[in-house]
Amino acid sequence: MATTPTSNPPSPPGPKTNRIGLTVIDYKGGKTTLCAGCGHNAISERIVDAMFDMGVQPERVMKLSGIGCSSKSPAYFMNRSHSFNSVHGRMPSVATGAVLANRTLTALAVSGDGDSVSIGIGQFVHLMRRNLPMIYIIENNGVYGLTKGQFSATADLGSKLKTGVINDLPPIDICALAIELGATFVGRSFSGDKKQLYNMIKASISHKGTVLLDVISPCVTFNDHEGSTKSYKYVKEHEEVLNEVGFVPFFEDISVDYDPGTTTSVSMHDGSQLRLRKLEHEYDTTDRVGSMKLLHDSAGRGEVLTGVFYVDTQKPSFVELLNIVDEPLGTLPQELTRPGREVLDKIMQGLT
Amino acid sequence: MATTPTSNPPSPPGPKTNRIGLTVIDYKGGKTTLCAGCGHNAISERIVDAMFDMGVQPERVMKLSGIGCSSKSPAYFMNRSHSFNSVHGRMPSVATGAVLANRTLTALAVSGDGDSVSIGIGQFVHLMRRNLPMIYIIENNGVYGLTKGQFSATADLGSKLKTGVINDLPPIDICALAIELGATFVGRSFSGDKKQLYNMIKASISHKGTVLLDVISPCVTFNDHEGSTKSYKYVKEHEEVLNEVGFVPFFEDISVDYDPGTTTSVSMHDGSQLRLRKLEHEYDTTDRVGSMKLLHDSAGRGEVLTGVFYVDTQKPSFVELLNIVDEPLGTLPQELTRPGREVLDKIMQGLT
Amino acid sequence: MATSDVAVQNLADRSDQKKIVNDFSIQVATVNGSGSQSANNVLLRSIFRMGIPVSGKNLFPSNIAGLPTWYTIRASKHGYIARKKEIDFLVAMNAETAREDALSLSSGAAVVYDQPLNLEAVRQDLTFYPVPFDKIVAQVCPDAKLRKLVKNMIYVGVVAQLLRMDMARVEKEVQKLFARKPRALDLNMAAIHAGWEYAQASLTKTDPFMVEASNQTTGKIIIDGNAAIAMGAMFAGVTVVTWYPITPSSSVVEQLIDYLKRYRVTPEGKATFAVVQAEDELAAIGMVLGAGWAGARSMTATSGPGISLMAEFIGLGYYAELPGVIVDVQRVGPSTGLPTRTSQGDLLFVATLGHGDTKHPFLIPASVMECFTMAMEAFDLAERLQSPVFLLSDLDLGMNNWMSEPFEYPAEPIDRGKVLDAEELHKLGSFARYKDVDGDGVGYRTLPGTDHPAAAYFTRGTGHNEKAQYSERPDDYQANMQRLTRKFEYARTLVPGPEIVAHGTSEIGVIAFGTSHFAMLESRDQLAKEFAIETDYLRLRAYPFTQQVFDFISKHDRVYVVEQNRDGQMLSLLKMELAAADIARLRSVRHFNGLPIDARSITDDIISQEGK
Amino acid sequence: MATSDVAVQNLADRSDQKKIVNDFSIQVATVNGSGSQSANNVLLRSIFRMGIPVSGKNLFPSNIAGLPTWYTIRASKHGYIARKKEIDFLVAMNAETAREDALSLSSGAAVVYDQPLNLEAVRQDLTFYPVPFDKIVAQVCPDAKLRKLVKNMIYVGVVAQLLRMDMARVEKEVQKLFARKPRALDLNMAAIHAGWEYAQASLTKTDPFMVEASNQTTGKIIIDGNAAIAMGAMFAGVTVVTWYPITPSSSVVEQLIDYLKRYRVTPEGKATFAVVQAEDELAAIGMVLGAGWAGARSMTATSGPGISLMAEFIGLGYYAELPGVIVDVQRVGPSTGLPTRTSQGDLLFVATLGHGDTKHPFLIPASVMECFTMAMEAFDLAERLQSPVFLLSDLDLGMNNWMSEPFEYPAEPIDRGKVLDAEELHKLGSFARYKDVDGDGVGYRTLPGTDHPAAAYFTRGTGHNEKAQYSERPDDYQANMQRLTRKFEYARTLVPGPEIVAHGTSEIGVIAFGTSHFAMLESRDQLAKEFAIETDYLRLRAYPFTQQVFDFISKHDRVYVVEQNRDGQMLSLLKMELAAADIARLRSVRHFNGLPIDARSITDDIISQEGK
Ligand SMILES: Cc1ncc(C[n+]2csc(CCOP(=O)(O)OP(=O)(O)O)c2C)c(N)n1
Ligand SMILES: Cc1ncc(C[n+]2csc(CCOP(=O)(O)OP(=O)(O)O)c2C)c(N)n1
Ligand code: SF4
Ligand code: SF4
Ligand SMILES: [Mg+2]
Ligand SMILES: [Mg+2]
Repeated sequence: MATTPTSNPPSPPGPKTNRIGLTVIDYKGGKTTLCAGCGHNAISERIVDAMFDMGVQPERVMKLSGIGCSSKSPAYFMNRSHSFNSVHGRMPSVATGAVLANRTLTALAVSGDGDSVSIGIGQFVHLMRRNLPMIYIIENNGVYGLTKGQFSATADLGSKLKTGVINDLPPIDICALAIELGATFVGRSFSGDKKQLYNMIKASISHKGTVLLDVISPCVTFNDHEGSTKSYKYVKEHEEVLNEVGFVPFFEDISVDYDPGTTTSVSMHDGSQLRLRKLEHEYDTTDRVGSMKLLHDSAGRGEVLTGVFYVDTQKPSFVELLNIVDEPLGTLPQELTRPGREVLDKIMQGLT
Repeated sequence: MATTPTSNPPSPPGPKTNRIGLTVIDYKGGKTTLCAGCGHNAISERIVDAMFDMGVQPERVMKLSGIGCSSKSPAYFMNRSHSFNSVHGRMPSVATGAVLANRTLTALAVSGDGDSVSIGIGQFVHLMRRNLPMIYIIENNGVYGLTKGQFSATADLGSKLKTGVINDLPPIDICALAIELGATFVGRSFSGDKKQLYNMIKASISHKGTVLLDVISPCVTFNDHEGSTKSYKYVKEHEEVLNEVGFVPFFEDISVDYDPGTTTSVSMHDGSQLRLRKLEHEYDTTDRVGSMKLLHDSAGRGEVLTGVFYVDTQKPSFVELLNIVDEPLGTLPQELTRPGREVLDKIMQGLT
Repeated sequence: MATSDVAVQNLADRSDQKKIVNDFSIQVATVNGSGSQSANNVLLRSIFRMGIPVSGKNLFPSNIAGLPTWYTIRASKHGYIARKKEIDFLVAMNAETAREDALSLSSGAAVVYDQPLNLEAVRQDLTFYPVPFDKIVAQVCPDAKLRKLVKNMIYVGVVAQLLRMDMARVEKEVQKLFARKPRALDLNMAAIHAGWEYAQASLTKTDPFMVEASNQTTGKIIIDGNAAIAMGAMFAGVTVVTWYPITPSSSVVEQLIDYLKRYRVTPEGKATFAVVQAEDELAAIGMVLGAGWAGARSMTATSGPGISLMAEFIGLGYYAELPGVIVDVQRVGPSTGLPTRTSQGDLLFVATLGHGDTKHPFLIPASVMECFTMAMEAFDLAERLQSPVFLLSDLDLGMNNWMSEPFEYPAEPIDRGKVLDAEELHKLGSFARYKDVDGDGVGYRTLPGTDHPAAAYFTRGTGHNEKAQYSERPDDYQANMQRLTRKFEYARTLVPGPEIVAHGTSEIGVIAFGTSHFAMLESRDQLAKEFAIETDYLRLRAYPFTQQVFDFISKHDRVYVVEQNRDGQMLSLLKMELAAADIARLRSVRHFNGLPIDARSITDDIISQEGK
Repeated sequence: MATSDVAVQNLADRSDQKKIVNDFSIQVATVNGSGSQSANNVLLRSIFRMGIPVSGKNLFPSNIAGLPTWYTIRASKHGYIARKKEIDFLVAMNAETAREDALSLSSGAAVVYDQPLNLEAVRQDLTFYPVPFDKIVAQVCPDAKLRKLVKNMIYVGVVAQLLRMDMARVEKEVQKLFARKPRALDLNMAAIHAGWEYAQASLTKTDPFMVEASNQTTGKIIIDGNAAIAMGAMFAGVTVVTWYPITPSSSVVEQLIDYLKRYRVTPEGKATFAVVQAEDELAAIGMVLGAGWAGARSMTATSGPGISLMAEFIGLGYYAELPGVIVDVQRVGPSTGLPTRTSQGDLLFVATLGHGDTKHPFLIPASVMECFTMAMEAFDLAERLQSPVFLLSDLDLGMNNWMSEPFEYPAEPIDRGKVLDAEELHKLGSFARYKDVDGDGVGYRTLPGTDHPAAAYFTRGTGHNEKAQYSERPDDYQANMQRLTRKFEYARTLVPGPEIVAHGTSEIGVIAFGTSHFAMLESRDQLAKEFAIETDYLRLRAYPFTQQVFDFISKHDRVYVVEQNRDGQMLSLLKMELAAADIARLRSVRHFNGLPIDARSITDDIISQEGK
């Protein structure tokens, strides 16, 4: 074997690696089966970016989801992380068990508004109360995408379905609810706001309690909710041709970029306007009651407020409350999980 | 037969009757099987008083409940009303069906904090959103009485069970939640505050949407939560004798009477203090965001605010939204529910 | 992915062709979300209107757009409308699956395909018709965005021409479809014509498959099972409908909403119904039972996962004796399974749904006609029995189009069971809710709001005596449970009996139900023709089983129970009830790969069990 | 309310008395919440410590305070510890039920009662012992508030004296009970003495029942089944426990928390476990499966209603192949039913829980010893099978005190099944989660966090291939389902086999399981002694059935399947699997009134079916 000493050769211009030496490919998932232009795909991309840039080892992440288009998306990012696509509306409990079994991993949950807010609101509420350490992303499109567009409990009052059905029930404000219930990192973003969403996910990774991110994520196929002003332009112009729901036009991703403290309007694929207001940099994220009031007020004005609304780094997480050992419970050795013979003897003594 | 004409004889001093000629006996239920001194019994009595005094015909009321000591209580008032004691945590859905089947009746639901806020929070949330016309009383004792005293999701942070277990999760504020979600008549009272509770129920009867009453109702058997200052006096003095949970001491009902705008402390059976603050008469019950802030602020101060917090008489109820006929759907005649032969013919035509 | 469960075929010499008329299957392979449904419908309906019995089956993926989908149309002059294993005529529009689609065809099949796919290289024993779809569509559709959609109509034209279909008929169907959308009509019509013309000009027909006008479908309708159930529910007088969306049941309620809005609104514009999209299936069934208790004819529609979630409430319904109709459009489980594939896999679970000793009746429609009639029967049954009653359809029946005789207006008035009103109470003085007055196990009930001081009773899932009073007495509990058993025996006399075709001479019986029916019919013909095996046939229509079922079984040496699940669930239900001597006669035929069962699978299985 | 299921007795002449030693049952009739439990425990333990086999059964209402409760102690020198139908010695403390309690006694029974009740007027054929409890208690307990409670200890003294028990023994038990509460000890001791002295001074024993010291319980322990399961779970190394309170299972977890806190905390004070009180049973089982997936030994405990709510998740567990242990302490259903009464009514439902084709193994402990051992076995099984495994106990076993040999420390190490770690993966290079490498239907799994790039796989309830990739292919689906069937067959070889007592000569076999066991043993003796019918006995311990079960059945002409439910659920499960010839041998004995089954009921039923 040649042992010629060499100076460090200039590394060949390979793909960019992160601090743990992985390339972005190592964070990719399978090919998406969601509709082209679906907001969920953009969110998957931001997750990949944030995880890659933060140098999180994919094997140290577990992905959790319920059922829905959104809940499928863990199949489309980070193939090197274990993933559990569970049942509809009950992912929070699965996540709770998984985190308790291995508190050393980063739990990343992806769910939909139907999955978490309609059928799943019960488990959602109790998860928030517990402050389980995990990142919980709700890909919020106001409809059940996977079952072809019925309203979810986050649909705006007055939204209209293709079938003409109008939503006459008030939407649930996930963020206000999460803060009310005790979540310790609560924010809202938009699938098209690459920078904000990316930064929010990055910030989430190091938080020690429940991170709840409500990400507005348009369903390009079924979202013809009449928003503030306009109707679904594309459909309007071609409505006669769109003879069946089975046709899914191909959409480009929507994206926005705007400054904190300002409001911007985004044209959705349906031609409606989404009014986003980004919080000021100097907003006080530790004022629980204040943040809720802000959310209520802005909802009253018809604005979708984005940003991180509330952060509490002091409140103990659920695993801290349970005072469990630092190692994963799931792989503790028998020496630690089966008490010795003397313990059984002692108990038996007490029973005679 | 003697036919001697007589002037109207002075009616014999019979029991008092209400405007529809019934006596209070007509509003009674079966003998309670709850513990003596249980707050739930006092609430049953207030329901009887209010229904009697308002002259509601008992046959025009339907009682609904889930499972728990509280949920049993419909058996102990108004025997002349139909009643449905359903399954644990899912009464709201049963009530929804029943109200839709017969919108002309007064639906009176009684549930517990475990039934509605632990297992039942999912259905609770969606019921509030719908503004279904019904009176929904939560007999709130912070524990599961019927299964012997485990914490519910309304247990106060730091409460302690007889077994020594301490509650380390934050309580859910039912009233704040109900207002957040869209309930249109939200109040809190205390089982021992006869006057306030009686008046609140009376007011509820004529409301056209969801009335949510969170009634603090001490569980005398399992409520040894250490409140603000003192511990369970009686137990303290005799603790050595109380050798088993199976013993249920007989308690007197607790009652209070205090003025609007003031705060009062009530000694609970466990010796702890419950600080109640009654809203001023002139409080604005139509300010949604304000009422939530008030609740959050007072909870922050460790006070239990009582009174009616929020009333909205404008919001359409669920039956109004559904635009159903005025008569009970359940008993519509076949002429109205089975379309004629010509309709079938027409549909068949369209399918050939 | 395989388009069918036929293994990829080896090459074989093309056999000499003769004309095969009105007896073949067409498969269109495409991706979902591409808008091919209208095109396939036009094809299906055109053949149907030409008088040939047809069936259409959509094999679609569990997502919204971009994944492989297959639509199969079977034309059969014999009237066979079950799935046929072999595809005779393929329209290969999906690049991703085209190769495998072509490879799994039988020798001699025809393939229309998108020219760039170069499919003809794959095999030599097929007839290939390359079509430059993109070129043709560009000519008829100037708007590039719409081309993907319009492309589909081009293959309609090509296929119509190749099969020698009646173009006027095709045009009529297109006109019907786009009656209210003139621009779409023009565009689609142009596309069909372009396809037709291309085929006429550039393709030489060498395959044997042809459509010739007939008169076998005169007066018939086409409808899917879910719509038929919806119609039945409306004519049953349903008043409270609750649901939570789930494939393949969603369209039951979506279609029902349509019907109700159209035909169940009073002149004053008020609805004589309430439909609630519930927050989940627990809530949906809770509402159904609450409504049933308070007097409504109430129903929900769901599929497997929803049934699982309803278990606790259904147990309450059984024990507290509450009417309600649950439509279960079965899909492949366990768990989420294959949500867009068909199955008869919930039978056993539904029959005993809920902890403790429970038993529930269910009806099993085999046709869209029965979807209609049994939906009505289910409501009567639920109220007569004061108990939840299930209607077990499946994805194949529910979401596919089936031809049928037109439905008939119900001959009998609605039967609301034993309900006492104030007047009757006045005569009786009092009543005991759970007293078995008539010996059939069914007590009399009153509805909330009944204006009589003795009307009220307390409904509960806990132990109770005849007077509906709380009771933990062993004798009360036992007597009540025994009465419920009596009631189930009574149900046996009320549910629809089986349909029996028996020559009385055969020693072999076959039992099938639901959508296995049509494959069973065809298989019986195969058995008779190909193997000279005559069979008697009993089609189950309900659980509990009626006496005829027991009689049929005991009259045959061997009885094959054919079903679409892995564990032989109907067989299990039969074994639970039958005497051992009769159990000895039972054999099992099971099909459980998510595709609708086909005659050949049954025939092969029976033949192998018969040792032939 | 009836204290037992014996009909109210007609008067009969008191038969001549002789001494009846160590063979009778005592019943204490009181109201719940009155604190009689300690008193009854002292009685039970004193007799037990005197060396006589005992069993105690608490028949309590579903509320917290004020309703009738009966506690029955059976002393049996024959070792019979099942419920006995007849009560020999009644302590009537409850005014509300006293009359009926006395009326349902057999002639010759003894009754201690609260003097003001004037019970002696009711019948002439009983021995009555009036006791002025209020007067006596006033003397020993100055604090009026405590008298209701202390009163109970007075009857302990009275009964102990009348039965001629060893007072020193009684005193020792009281001392044990109140070891850390000196004031309570003094008070209770005084009460017992007062009772004893009153009896000695004022009552003349005329009944035949007596306790005499023996040596039949040496070395034995007393414990309830729920605590035994808790102990088994702890020694099984459980790490994640979730629950939602429900009678009669709550104490499984409450006791487990106690044990874990005591014996499963590291020297640093950290817990090697997590216990979560979930928001309901859906969440509880979701947590169990999530934890099992991520590597924990996880469990939950519930009863019927909880099982119903878990249906969807259990189906996921079956299909996505997730380990988890579910303890079902069965109570009377359907629905809420009789929540404080016992039943074996969830068998069939559990066996096929979840929509679609599902099958779940369950273990059935018959004793507290098996509660301990089977809890451990359940965890090994769940991980070896990668599937939910049920432990089916019941209220009778779980909440009552049973004597037992002391439990033995597990001989085998924990078996965590097929899990690949990073090192093994490194050797293998890759793995396919659902590949049947070993032919037993069980694939290899990896845990999240395994430090290898090929470790991850995607867990889902939807169709998948061997590599855990999403698949809707008919062949993938079918192959996977067939593998799951193979796995269930493999389970058959792993579950505990039956316990068989066979002389090999009898033509009659009996099959029982769980808490029916002790009544069955006693009934076999009755059959043998009273009717000269010898029986062979097979005690089922698990589902799926092992080969021994089939063999046993085919070796007997008639096999009685004894169970505590209405519908013969175990019979149904057997029928599903047995050949017809063997099914013909089966007979059914069912007991379902909420009381624990007793020997006499079985014997009578068998005798009548035997036509004797
Ligand atoms: C118990 C159950 N009920 C219903 C369904 C059908 N289902 C699948 S996804 C879905 C809704 C998904 O909506 P959402 O969570 O908003 O996801 P999206 O598709 O909009 O991203 C429903 C109702 C199911 N899978 N399970
Ligand atoms: C599905 C189900 N799980 C558990 C139970 C057991 N259970 C009965 S009542 C109850 C809690 C009741 O608490 P709450 O509603 O607060 O009523 P309270 O008794 O305190 O008035 C529980 C857990 C049940 N009946 N059903
Ligand atoms: S249907 Fe809507 S939510 Fe689902 S993938 Fe398509 S765009 Fe996304
Ligand atoms: S246990 Fe508590 S809640 Fe239940 S009846 Fe007794 S005091 Fe009331
Ligand atoms: Mg959505
Ligand atoms: Mg409570």
